[in-house]
Amino acid sequence: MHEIAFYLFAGLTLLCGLLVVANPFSRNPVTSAMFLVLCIVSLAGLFVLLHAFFLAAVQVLVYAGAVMVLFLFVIMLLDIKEEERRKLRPIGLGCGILAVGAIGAILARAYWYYSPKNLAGPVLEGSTAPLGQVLFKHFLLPFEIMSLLLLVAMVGVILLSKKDLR
Amino acid sequence: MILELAVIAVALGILLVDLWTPAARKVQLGYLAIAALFAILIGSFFIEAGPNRHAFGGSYTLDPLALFFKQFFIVAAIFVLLISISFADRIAVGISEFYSILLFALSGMMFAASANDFIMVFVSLELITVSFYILTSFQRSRLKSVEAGVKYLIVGGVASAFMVYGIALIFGMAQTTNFDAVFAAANKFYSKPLFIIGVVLVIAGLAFKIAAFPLQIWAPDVYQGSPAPVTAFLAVGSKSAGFVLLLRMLFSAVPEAVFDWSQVIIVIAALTILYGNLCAIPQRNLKRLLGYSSISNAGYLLLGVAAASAAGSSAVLYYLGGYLFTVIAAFTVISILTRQADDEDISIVAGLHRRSPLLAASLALAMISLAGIPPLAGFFGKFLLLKSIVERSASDSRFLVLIIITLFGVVTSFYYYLGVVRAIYWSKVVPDYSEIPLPLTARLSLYLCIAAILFLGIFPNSLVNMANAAVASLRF
Amino acid sequence: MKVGLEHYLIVSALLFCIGLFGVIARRNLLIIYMSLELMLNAANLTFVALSRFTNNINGQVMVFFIITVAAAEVAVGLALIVALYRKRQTTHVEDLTTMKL
Amino acid sequence: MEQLENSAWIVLLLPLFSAVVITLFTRRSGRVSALISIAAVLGAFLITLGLIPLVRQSGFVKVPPLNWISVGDFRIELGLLLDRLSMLMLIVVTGVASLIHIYSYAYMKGDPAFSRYFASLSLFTFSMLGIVLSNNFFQMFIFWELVGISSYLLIGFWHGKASAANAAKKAFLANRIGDFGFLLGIIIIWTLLGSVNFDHVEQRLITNPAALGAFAGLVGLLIFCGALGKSAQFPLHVWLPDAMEGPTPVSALIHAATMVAAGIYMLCRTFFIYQASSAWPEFLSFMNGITALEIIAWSGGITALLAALIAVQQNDIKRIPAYSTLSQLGYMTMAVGLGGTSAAMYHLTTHAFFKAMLFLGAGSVIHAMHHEQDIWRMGGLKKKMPLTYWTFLLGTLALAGVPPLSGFYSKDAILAKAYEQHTGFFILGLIVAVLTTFYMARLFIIAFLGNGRSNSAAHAHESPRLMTVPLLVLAVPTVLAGFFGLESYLSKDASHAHGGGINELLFGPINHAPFAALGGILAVVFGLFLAAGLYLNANRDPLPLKARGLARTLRNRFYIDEIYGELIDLTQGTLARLADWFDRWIISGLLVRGVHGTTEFAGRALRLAQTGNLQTYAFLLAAGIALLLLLVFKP
Amino acid sequence: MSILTYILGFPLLAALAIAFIPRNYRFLIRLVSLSAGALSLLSAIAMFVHFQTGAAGYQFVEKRVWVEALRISYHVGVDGLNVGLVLMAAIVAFAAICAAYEIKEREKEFYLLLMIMISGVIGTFASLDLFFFFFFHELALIPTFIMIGVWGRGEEKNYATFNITLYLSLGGLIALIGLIALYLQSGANSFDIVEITTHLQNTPLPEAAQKFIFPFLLLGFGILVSLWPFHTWAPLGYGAAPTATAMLHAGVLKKFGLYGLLRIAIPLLPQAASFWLDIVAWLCLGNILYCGLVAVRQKDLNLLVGNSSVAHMGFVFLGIASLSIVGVTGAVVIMVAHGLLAALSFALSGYLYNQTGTFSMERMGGLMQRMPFVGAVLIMCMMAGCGLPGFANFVGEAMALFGSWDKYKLITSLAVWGGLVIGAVYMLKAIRSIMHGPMPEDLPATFDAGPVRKIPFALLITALLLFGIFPRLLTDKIEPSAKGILAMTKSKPVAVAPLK
Repeated sequence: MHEIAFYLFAGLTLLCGLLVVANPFSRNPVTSAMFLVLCIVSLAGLFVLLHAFFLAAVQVLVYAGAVMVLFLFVIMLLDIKEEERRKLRPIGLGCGILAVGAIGAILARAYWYYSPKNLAGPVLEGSTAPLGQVLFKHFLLPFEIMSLLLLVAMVGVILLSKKDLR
Repeated sequence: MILELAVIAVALGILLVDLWTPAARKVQLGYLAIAALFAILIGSFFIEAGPNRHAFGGSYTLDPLALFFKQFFIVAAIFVLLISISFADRIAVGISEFYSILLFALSGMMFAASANDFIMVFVSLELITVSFYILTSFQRSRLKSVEAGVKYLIVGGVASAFMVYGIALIFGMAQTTNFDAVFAAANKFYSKPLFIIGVVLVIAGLAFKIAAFPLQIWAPDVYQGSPAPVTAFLAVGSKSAGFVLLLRMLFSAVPEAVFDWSQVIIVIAALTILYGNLCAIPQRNLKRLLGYSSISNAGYLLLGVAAASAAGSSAVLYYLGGYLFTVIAAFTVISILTRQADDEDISIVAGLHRRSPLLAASLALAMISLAGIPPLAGFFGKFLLLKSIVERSASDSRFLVLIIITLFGVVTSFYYYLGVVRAIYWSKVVPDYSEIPLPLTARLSLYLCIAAILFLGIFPNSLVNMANAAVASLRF
Repeated sequence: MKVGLEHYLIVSALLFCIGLFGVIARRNLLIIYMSLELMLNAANLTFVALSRFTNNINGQVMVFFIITVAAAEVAVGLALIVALYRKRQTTHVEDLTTMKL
Repeated sequence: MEQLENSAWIVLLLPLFSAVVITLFTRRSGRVSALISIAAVLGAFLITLGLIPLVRQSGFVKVPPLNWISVGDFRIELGLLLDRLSMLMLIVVTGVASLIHIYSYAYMKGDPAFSRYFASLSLFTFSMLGIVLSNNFFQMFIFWELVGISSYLLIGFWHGKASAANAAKKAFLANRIGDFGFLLGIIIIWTLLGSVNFDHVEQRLITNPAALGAFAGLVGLLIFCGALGKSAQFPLHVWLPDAMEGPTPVSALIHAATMVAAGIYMLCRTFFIYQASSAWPEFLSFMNGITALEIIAWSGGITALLAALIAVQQNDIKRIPAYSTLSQLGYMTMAVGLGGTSAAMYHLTTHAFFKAMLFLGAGSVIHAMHHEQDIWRMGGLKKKMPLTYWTFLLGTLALAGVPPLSGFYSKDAILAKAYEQHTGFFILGLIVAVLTTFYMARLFIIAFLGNGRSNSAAHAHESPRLMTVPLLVLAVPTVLAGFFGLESYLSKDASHAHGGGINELLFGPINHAPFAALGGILAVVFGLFLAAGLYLNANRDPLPLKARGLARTLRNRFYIDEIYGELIDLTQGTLARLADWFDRWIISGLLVRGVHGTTEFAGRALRLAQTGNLQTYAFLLAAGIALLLLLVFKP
Repeated sequence: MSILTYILGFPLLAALAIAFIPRNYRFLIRLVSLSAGALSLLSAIAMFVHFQTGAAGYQFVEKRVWVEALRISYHVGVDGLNVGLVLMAAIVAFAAICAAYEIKEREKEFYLLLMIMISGVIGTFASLDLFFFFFFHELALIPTFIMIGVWGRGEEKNYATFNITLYLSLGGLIALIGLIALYLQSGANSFDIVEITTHLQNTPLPEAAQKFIFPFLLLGFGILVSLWPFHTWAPLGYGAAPTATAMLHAGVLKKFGLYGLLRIAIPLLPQAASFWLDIVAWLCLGNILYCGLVAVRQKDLNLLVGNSSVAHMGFVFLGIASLSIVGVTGAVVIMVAHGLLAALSFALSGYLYNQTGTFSMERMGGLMQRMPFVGAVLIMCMMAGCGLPGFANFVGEAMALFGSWDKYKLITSLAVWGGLVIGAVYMLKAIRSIMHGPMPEDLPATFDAGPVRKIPFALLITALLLFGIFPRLLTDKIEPSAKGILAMTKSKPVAVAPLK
């Protein structure tokens, strides 16, 4: 059951991820955005499999709910058409694949052979209470910095996107 | 902690006061900020720092290193604010927001100076980075500024993705994110590939901040596009924040004994030096030139890191101290010059010695100090850095190669730094000889910088002692 | 085959690479941005998996922060893209080469 | 006594003092300068005369030296060496110099650089006295060089004239080539023997003749190089004829009487090193069996013959005596090479007097002819300038070696030595004697006898008294020097001295080596008749018609100057061009500019990566990270 | 305070004062500079006179801790080796200030830079601390750069400026690496030369360490002294430099590398030195013969002088390489003598350039008639340059040659040729084409030096003659110090000590 769910969600995540960046049928940003939503939701599924229920919820809420809406909003606002099919540079693409492939190969190989085997196993139950405890005790400072970050982002976004120039 | 809180309070205060300040006087909020920062700076000298002063479960530390950098950042911010005040007329919207975001970035840097936990590293870095995304594109009526912002954003995003990924790996192996705990667990994951990959990815993420290989490529574009005060702050503050994090991570979480990361740093340093110096040779845009120069300086600074010794780290601190004033002086001049001519080509400095001897002397001194020639601060910094790697070279021939590359880089850098000096003092074509009016703030900033460059070059003793004391809490 | 830590990690690695590839290959800033989100999400998956298998909640805290940062970055990024679009009527990176060499 | 010895220092320093005073203070006033200079050299001469008894008594006076440099083993003590040899030379130098100073006062009158002339002349006198009085190799080298520079200054006195400037340069360079050997020789002597003092070196060589080891022969040759340059011996003889571009009194002083004799003097002074073994270092092993002295003798012989031949076809009233000087110096060198140092010194002394007289006579003629030097434009000067005529005649005869003039005795001494040592040299000597008589007679006949061939010859008149008096004074030793048996004065063992009376003095040569004396006299007679037959009443030189090629070759000095020109151009010139080319194109071009260009090119190439396109950036940073990962993790 | 501090302090004070004098007070600026130079010179003469010949150790010492953490101290003092050099530097400095008379625009900057350069130049030779030794040398780098750039002449000025600056900085940096390595390896934990020397006398460096450090020092110093084949910067740079700069640089600053070799590299790293000096001896032929021949071909007076100055450096290298007391003493004498000579040569060529407007010797000629004083000085200068006795150069060169024949027979023989013959060829050529012969018609009106402008020439030529006629003024002082250095080269290292 766990295995089936894993392969389902994992496959879906990867497929959707791929369709975000390299959709052979559509180069429309909206399509990409929709697949990103799908990708994120299936990722949330993986989170659930890993018993990180709170994070799964946050993932769906923040990403699928807020971030993606923002994306779509901007796409609509700017009325961006389908990405023009400009000439692909095969050398550039090849190099890109090579570089990415190298990183991917290194990571995958390292994971496959060197993942820690002597761990406790899938034990952590990601219930919300301990998470909150750690967050507000141990990591209160980063949490507060996050609030600053959001403030800065807010101020910045207003400044950058306000239409009239005072 | 009180220092950061004070800075944040000032930043918030400015945002608030802005509401009741008439538009014409908003620029003067800068003086308020400077006064406040100055008070904080003075206050910082009464704060006691010690190796065991931790907070929040060890994720925040206030050791001498942290305090040193906090003071460093405050000084940098004061100077950047000084430049900003005279730069204000070129910012279309929200000068007070500009100030406050600067201050938020400052607080991020100050948090970074104290970060003792990978989560803190990430969070404080993001605070700095996001602030800079905004600052960089603050002149949004200029396409270049926005373009710089976008580039900074994308490259920064990739960098933080890599860093986060690296942190994840380190976390997985060490089962903790706290530096001290990672260090304590060092034996457990000794030479585990995943851990090593994690560390390399974090180094890469920090390389973005310090503009070093492999994430140096944004620097010239962003330096060119950003408003001059922001570029100055990027060059001084952001880079130093990267270095304090690098030093702290490498020397308190992952000492060299865990794995031989010096190989990585050596390669990064060598490539950074080569890239920065070589690319700068044909460069004619002043700000872009300083962008490349910033890359090469990151390379020199990495020498001190690569040396993996107390001498090396204190050399990094000293060098940054000199670099601060040098870069500020250069950008003060550039920000004034670019106001005069809406052009950043090197030819705008032609005849500067007639138009404004002070500007000419400041820029020339800055360039000479960057080139590392006595009796200026840059020389002593380079001297210390070289000393730290020569120390290693006797037993390790990789450092010998590094020395040779460094020498090559330094000599190459003479070419373009002195090219600026030449442009100032003996250009063939001088477009005009009109005098350049100097705002008082700029004058003040230049005098202070010149004094500091000379002082640090001629009497390095005090800063050396401070730097030595500051690095004492690191583990080598 | 029993699904273990390495499976999750490999999925994350692949997702990360897909994201990275998107950044490299795509020209539209918005899609590049989405690819960046993919990369961050890959990191998230790593954290969650490692957190579960090492019995350490700190990983989840980190994910929490990453999601927040991603949101903030997206906000700023999109604002920038809007500002850019207003100036230049484009979201293509190839058009962003006024500064080079 | 002590003061008397130290007065040698005064002899040496008086001319220097005069030179310095003139240079610093009296540059503006020529008369004062001249008087100072003349007074100084006369003073030196008088003190020298006063010193004679001192040397006569003890034979060898050592003046306490000054410690000039003392570093490790390198101790240079400037000292004065007064013995018979240097005393003789001292008399010659101060004596001739005094006369020439006086002569110059008249000859150079009206020259704008009168003071400079006398300053240079004083400097020269000082340097020459320095050579004479030196007690060690190093000091001698110092004055050797100073003589070189003062001769340079005097030859190039009329430096506005290109030919004079070139001649000065040539003289200095030729001397420098010789000095190269001289200095190297001194260096080797010092390195091997640890001292440069003449007496120390001599002592060391006496106690251990093999002290110089394999370098003995080489050292001898190297030291001889110095003489080669200064005494203008083949192959470094080319500068001397050109040096006649200088004022005539200078030619008389430097290039006839004193400086060119310095080489001979030096060889005699350092003769002890030739008595050591003549071994050669390995790379010169083909020289084994040949002694340095043989080479010296051959060099002298060749010079004597060559110069005499060339003199036969010269038409310049100064160049003929100049080549004659070369030839006579060759004689002396040959004598040294054959071991006859006293003969050489003997000839040197007599030659100094009569050659100076000849030059001064020539100067008088030139002065009278308004600087006309071509003998074919003279003639009939006998009546116009009787004093000059008679003294010139005396000099010619002395040079030719007509008994009982001094030249006969000294030349005979050399011929006798040659006869005793080596028949080849004897025959060579005889041929040169014939030629000497021939060319001098030719000069004399053309210039003084017959009728005037030009306007200036017709209007010539006798020179002023200040010029003729020195001529007359010089005539005295020309006639008498032979009678004093200077040769014996020189030899160190007193037993060799003449015991006999006037008879022995006059006919000594014939008694000792009758064949040599006879041969000498016959050569003179033969030469005289040849010249008289060809040139009496001749208006043009008949020789070029009779032996066209030979004459042209002679007139062109065997093309030696041209050959040297080509040779120098071929060697040093080519090397210099090569070095310059290499410097310009390889070192500063290919290497320096190459490194510079490559760096700049690398920069321009590398920054192409900075395309401004984010896609490129993303790719590059991914590749960079991949590189770093590969560095630490090898899959 | 030591008199040395005064000697190098006066110019620095003058520089400071000039910085505050308004730029149109030209006379005052000149006066301040001249009086600072004169005070320096007088102090230097006083120091030279009061120097106790043969006394052990250093004299006129002053030591102040500067950076305690690194044990860097401001430490000045003289022994026989550098007392002459300091005096020579002060003489040349004063002459250079006089020669700066030719500068007619932006005097303030020029004199300011000149004074900084002078104090750097003097400080270099007075320093007894590795750091300051280097520091003072580099202090002169930027003034040199700007002075050549702004007040320099010739078409290739820009290239020459950068060429010389980059070359010198490269040499300086390489030497710096060597100095740092020496500091680190010596174990004395101090930059103080005296302390390092005493420490290494007791515990010499292991051979491996010496072999590591010496090449850096040799290469760095070699570049700075224009050792063949790293010499091309010198003629080019000096050719473009204004007179005063060329005088100071060619005369004094260039001796930095030689002094460094003698004071530091050779006594402290004797084993490595004995290996490398054989190579240096061969390279010095590159200077003496090769650069001499290059000089022969030059048509530009400044290039000729520049190349000849490079050629002269060969004798110093030869003397040093001989490692004999005579050779080393001779080398130091040449350093002093050549300093004066080079300064004089450049002063003369600068004067001629000012008068004729050209450096091309083909366009000059017969100037002796117009300028007897300058002509006489030029002839004396050229003669000193080809080693005429009476001038200090002869003493030095002769001693270097005497000292080295035993060790390098062929090289010395060739060097004698280079010194006596090749040197004479180009020097005479210069005299011939500038001073002698007929005067070209298109030459502008030229004048002999007036009384004021005679001062630098007279000063330098007097000094040359003084040391040439009374060489013991120098040699007696040098010998004991040179002996000390040579004694150190005989010391043997500890058998096999591992590297730190």
